[in-house]
Amino acid sequence: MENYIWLIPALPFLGSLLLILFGTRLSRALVAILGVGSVGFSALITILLGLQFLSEKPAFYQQEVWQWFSVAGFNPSIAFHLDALSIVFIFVITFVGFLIHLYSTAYMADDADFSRFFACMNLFVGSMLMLVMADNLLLLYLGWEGVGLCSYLLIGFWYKEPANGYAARKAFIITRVGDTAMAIGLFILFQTFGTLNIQAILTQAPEVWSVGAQMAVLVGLLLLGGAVGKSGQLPLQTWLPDAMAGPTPVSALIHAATMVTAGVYLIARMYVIFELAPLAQTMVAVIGAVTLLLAGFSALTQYDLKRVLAYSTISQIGYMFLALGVGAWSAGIFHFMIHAFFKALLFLCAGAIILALHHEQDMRKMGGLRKSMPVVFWTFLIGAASLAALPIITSGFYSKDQILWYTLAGPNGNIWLYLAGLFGAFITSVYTFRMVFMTFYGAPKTHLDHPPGKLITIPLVILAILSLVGGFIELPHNFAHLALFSDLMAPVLPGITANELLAANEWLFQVLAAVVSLGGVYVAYLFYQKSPGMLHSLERSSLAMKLHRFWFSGWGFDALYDNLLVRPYVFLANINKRDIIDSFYTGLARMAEGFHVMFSQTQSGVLRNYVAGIVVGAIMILTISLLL
Amino acid sequence: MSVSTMEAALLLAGVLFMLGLISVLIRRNIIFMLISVEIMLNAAGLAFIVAGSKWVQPDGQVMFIFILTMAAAEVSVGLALILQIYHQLKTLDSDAANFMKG
Amino acid sequence: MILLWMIVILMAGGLLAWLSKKLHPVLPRWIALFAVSADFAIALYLWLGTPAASLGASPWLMQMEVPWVPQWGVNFILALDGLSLLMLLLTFFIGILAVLISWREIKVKTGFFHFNLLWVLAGITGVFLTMDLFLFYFFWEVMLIPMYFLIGVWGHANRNYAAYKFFIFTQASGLLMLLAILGLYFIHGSQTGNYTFNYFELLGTELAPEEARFLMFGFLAAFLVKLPVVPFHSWLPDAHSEAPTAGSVILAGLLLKTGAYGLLRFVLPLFPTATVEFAPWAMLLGVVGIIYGAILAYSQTDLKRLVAYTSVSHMGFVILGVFAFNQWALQGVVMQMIAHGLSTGALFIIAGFLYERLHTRDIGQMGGFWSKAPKMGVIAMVFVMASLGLPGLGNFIAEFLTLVGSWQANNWLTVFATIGVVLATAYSLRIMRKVFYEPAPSDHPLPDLNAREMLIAVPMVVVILWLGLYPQPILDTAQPSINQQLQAYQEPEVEKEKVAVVEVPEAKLRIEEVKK
Amino acid sequence: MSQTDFLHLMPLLILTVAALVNMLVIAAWRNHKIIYVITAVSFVAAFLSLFELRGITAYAIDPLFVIDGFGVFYIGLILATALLISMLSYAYFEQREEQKEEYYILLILSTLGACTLVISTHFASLFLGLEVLSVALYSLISYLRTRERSDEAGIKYLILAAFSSAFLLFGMALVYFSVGTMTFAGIATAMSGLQELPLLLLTGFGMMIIGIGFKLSVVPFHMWTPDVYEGAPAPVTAFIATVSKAGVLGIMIRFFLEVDGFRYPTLITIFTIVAISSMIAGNLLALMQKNVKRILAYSSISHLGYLLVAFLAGNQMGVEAITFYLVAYFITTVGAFGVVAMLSDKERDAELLEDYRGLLWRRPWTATAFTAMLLSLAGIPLTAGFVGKFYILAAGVSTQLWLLVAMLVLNSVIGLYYYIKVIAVMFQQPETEAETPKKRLRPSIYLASVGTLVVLTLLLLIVGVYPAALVEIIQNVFATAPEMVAR
Repeated sequence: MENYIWLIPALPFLGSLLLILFGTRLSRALVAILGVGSVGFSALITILLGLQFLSEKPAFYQQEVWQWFSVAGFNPSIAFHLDALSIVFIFVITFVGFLIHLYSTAYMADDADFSRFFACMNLFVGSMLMLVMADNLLLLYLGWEGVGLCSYLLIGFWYKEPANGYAARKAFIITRVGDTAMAIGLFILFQTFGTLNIQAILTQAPEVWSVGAQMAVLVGLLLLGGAVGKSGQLPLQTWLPDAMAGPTPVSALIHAATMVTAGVYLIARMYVIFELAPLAQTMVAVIGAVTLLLAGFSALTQYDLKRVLAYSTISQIGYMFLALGVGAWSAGIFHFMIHAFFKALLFLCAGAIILALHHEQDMRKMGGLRKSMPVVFWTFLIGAASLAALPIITSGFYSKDQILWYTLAGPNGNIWLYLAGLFGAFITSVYTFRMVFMTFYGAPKTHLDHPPGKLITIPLVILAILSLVGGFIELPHNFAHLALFSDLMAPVLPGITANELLAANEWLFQVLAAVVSLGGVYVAYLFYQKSPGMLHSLERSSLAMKLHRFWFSGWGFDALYDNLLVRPYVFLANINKRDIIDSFYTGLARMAEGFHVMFSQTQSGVLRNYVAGIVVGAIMILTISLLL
Repeated sequence: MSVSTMEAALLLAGVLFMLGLISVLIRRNIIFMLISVEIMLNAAGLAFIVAGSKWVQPDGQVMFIFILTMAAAEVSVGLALILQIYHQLKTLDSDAANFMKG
Repeated sequence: MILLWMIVILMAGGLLAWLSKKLHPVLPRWIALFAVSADFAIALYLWLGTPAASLGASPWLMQMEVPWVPQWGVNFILALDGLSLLMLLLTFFIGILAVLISWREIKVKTGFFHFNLLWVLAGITGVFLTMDLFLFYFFWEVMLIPMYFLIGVWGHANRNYAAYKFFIFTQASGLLMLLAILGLYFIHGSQTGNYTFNYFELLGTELAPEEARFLMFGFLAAFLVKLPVVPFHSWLPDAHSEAPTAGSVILAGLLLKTGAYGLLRFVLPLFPTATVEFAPWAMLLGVVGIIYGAILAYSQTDLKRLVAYTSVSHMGFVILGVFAFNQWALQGVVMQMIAHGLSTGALFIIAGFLYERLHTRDIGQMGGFWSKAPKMGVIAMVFVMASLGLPGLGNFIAEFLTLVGSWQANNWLTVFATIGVVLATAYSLRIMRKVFYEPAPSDHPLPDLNAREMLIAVPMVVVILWLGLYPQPILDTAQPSINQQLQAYQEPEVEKEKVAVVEVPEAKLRIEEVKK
Repeated sequence: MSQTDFLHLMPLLILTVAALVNMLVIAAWRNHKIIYVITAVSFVAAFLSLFELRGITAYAIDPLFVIDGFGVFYIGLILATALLISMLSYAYFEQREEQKEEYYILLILSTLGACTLVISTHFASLFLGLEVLSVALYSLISYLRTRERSDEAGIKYLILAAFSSAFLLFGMALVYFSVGTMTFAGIATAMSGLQELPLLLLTGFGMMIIGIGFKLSVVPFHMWTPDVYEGAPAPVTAFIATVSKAGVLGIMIRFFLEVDGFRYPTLITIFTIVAISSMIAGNLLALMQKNVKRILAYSSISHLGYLLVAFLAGNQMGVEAITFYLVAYFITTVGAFGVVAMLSDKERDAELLEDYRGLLWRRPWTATAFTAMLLSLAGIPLTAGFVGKFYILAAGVSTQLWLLVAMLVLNSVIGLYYYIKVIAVMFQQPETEAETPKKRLRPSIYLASVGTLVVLTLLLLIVGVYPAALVEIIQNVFATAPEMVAR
């Protein structure tokens, strides 16, 4: 089986290649088959491989396809390294990806650029797989940039609309900023270890660097820079909300389930570096915490369904960062998986709604959809519950609870981080159910046509089930102790032990978390369902308005960057359009012409002046010959 | 003759030369310019004679003869040209002949 | 001998093309195409015929030497090593494309056009092959005049100005190089009593630091202007934007490379000490170029001008890498030369296609072409991505290697260079947006690429992908010559003996073969 | 004079005879063609007679002449040039109504003057040669009497030339006065004695330089050049630009090397200043010039500046460089003016840039030839001009004349501009489809001119691509001129 590893990324690539070459000439059905099939097959292979992995329990599978290049000891190859971590990612990518592709066949059914869409989607899946399967950082970087490109292509999919193009460019450029940091990190790594092979680095790093070594910290921070860029964390998060300009399946796949978690993967992958660089790791945690709060607040204020989800994505990834930051590695990955399920679910539901309301995304214009589209309602509700981490029944609870728990009780746990996480959880459930109530309850505001078909609902159901039960593979030990996932991760990522005296009364904190999330739901119910009047009275207060505007604009980061970087750059570029340096040379030319005019005055054509000229020359020469 | 008189004679030639030179500079009438150039040439001739007599050689006078002949030839061509110029410009003012400049 | 043939074929082809115009209007095109293809075949044969392994200690594949002006010690020396071979492959590949592009674009004086085209190529071939400094300068100039005509006769509206500028800049710098060459010649002559322009012998010259510095600047002048490096770049945008497509392609794809080649071949090995002390400044220039070019590119509205400035930016990497003095950087530089040649060339070709259809180069007039010309869109996308250094395409390998190398030499400058990549993203995406995405102010009919144009574009895409995914053959070919250039920086003494003593007898030996 | 003397002076004698014969024939019966043929034949004969003197070591005809390799080479150069010019003249004068025949007599005479110059070793012969050359030139310049520009040029040249030769003569007189001999060798010996030059002698040299400088049209004695070039008939212009300068330059080199002028910083300084200012002034004056003949005039000024660089190098390489450069420059200049002459019509010479607009489209081959000439003037490879410039640069670098060399480079860059400007004009596509060329004489007339142009272009390329042969010849020449190899 492990000889077919290369097929996993190869199939989507092949699919997209075929679609690029012949897409325009193929029938939609064929395009759909190619697009969905390629991903489907790699999902299949992944599952088989995963089963084999579970049964054999090897440390990892390794396959080199070919040597990429080799210069003076720098020889990265196109090679894949599969261990538990990457398998989880591959599974999520291919499987969720497959579902989303399936969904898209219906969602994009009447789009002119059907084939282009699937070409890009496949390309994306392929690059994402490259990213998580790469055995060296350069190949990882290839996937890393590849997904960047695809998100650019897909966000700007409806390119006729300038706003979309803007969002697309924004996404690409901002992530590129992060990538630059990462690239520099790679340079340092290469300089230090003479290779970019991940395993080699992980093994050598502890020997070369002591804990807290300056270089290690530097590298850690640089890698973090890359991660932050891709995962839409502070301070490079601004692109993600705009990224919703793309078709909804794209948002689901790229900006919820997979790509944005690349940062999480990178950090988890290079965990050794971060353990050697406590400062960097703390930074991860802090960034996570701060981001999840900021994003949460922004989510509270949004009206665009997808933007709410986008901000919630940011904040959920914040949780993952938090987990990684406090060293709860497997918890972070676990949350990634669960989040992938329910966030994809939520987006797809949103997509269904938007489609039904012919591309209406404003929640204020929605409402009362509970009756009209029950499937979507229930699935969405499940997703929401999981996102809000409603206790016991949802897997979101287990994953998030784990994070919160280790944030407090982990070796480098910290009360403030914990409180941030807790408060974040509260906000999360508030905005989640705000969303639910605004969309599905109350009076219908927009007439909907063509309710979702099978191709749409099936993925929803599957994802709904996953986001309910997916969490049951990892249950707190004081509660039907079950640790399949962390056991799976154990060989790859270091485990974590809770501080004893807290561990005694862990249940207390679980209850607390449960209460908080339920409380959030209640608040949402209060404001958006029971007595909206309170909300309005609140909104009228000037402070609230200001805050609202501030949060609505995502804490004004966009404006900040615009005025700080973009505008000055464009201004600089435009004033120098004619290239100042050129004028220097033209100046020289003018000077020469000036001299010409001057000299040609002497050629007056008058004989006596010529004679005079000679006389002057004579005097000159004679004086020289007499004086010298 | 003593050297000092040689110097004096040479000085005379020099003065003559300068006179010619200046009058070429200030005269506008082409004929006069031609004449002044001749003066300069004769000054040079005189200088040759002086030099020749200084070294008691005939060469100086030989050169003078050369100069005279050459001057004659030059003047003849020159006058011919001046005629042409006069035909065309109806004047002998050398400053008028400045079609070509720049 | 086969080396000589490569040049002769081009020159003869050129003359033939010129005269054949009388017989039949299309004949010149075919003759030109045939001549270049023939050379390409030869180069390819040489490449495939010599597995990289076979280039062992001595990088020289073959050499020929015949006296030319014995009185001055000028010999007609042609020598081929991996580096030159790669450059030749690039030259002829792009040459073929250039002929194909002009098929419809050039309508007047086709005979004379192809004459110039082929002679430019001949000059470039000579530059890449010759190992005699006089001859080098000779070819260096020979490639300029036809280029001047290409710009000045078949160029766009403002062609005269551009042509002057190009010619005067390159000439001025070239003359400085000539002075340096002469200086080297006399210094070496007075040392050894053997007055010669032979590269291999001049390599051995000991120079006082002062002399070395001045001579190096002489050479640098020519190469930096040609590259171009920022304060001396201002000829390039005009020349590129006013030249006919074929001209721009050759300018961007080949002429700039001669500068880089010169740096590698002459400046590095001839003046080891001087270059080392100059290196930081050179790298600084490179970084300035990268960023300055990117900024200018961002603000341009003339498509070809925009692309021109992008090559200013990309050439910054070349000088950055050259003066890092290590394998990674130099390999990166070689890759950059090739990859940039292709990607920028391709962008110019696309600009040409658009110009043929719309008769404007102003991107303000364009837009929304994705829907009208998807093929063109895809191809443009590939090369735009290449120019912003997307992994998987040739330029990425080039830039990454260069940066890895330059990082070893100088951290901060490398950081700034890397930032330049972000700016590259900005201007590259601007191309896509203006030309293919945002709707156009006015609606033009825009036929998609036809068969001939696909025939031009597709190979380039294939090659750039190949370079990105499996560049090893290139790297292997370049390796020995790069070691050669670098020896001065590892153990100077050995290098001198090696080149001056070992290489030359071998050269003689080769000639014996040639004679037989 | 012994018979061997006659043998050695054969070329000059042939010319003299030719001039007389022409006169008689004209007296008998005017016919352009016959005169033309006689002239051509006599030039060829004179040239061939030089082969008798090949590889000769200095043969002195005391005190006036010495016939050595150097002299022979220069005479050869002059004769060849004169021949080519006469070739070009035929068509040019054929279409004009003036009496054409005397032109050839004058041509021969001034050539004779130039030849006399380069072999003379005595002030007398120097003066004689110079004046024979000039007096003939006066009338050549103003040969087309009906054009007032021609007369204006003539009178200007006459006055100024006479003026400058007065300086020359006075200078000679002073030198003679202070050293007591007029033979170069004598002067040399006299001077080698004294370390510091006496004032009179220096003044004398200074004035001689003025006289020579005028003929060479170097700054500040250059002002006549553009006007005379413009006014004179194109072939005559070619003659002034080449033959007369070759003669003067030849005698200058001879004299200077003989007396070893390079020992005296004063003279070096003067020449350096003159060289630099000629280069700069010449190029800047030509920069925006609209009249091709004037452009060529100014460019000739700067080219003389280049030559002086090599001259100042003062070693054998320098002299070789000068000689080589002269050959290249003559080929080029004659070619250029040949083209001008070809394109000229009855009324006026084709001298305005406008006359050349779109030439490539009207007369591709002429345009190509002219382009080649201009490129050679600009010193671009594949042409003789490049090798010449290279040679001069080499000479300059070999003696570390960095200032001069730098100036040379700078100026050849400036120079590029106006040469290219002419080319650019020729290559401009005419907006209106090429108007029908003006009525011309029957093609057979142009046979000579076309042939000459072809020959010149080929020469240009051959010398440019394979200079070895010419270099060899020149080096041999100086091998047989002992006193030159002194340094």
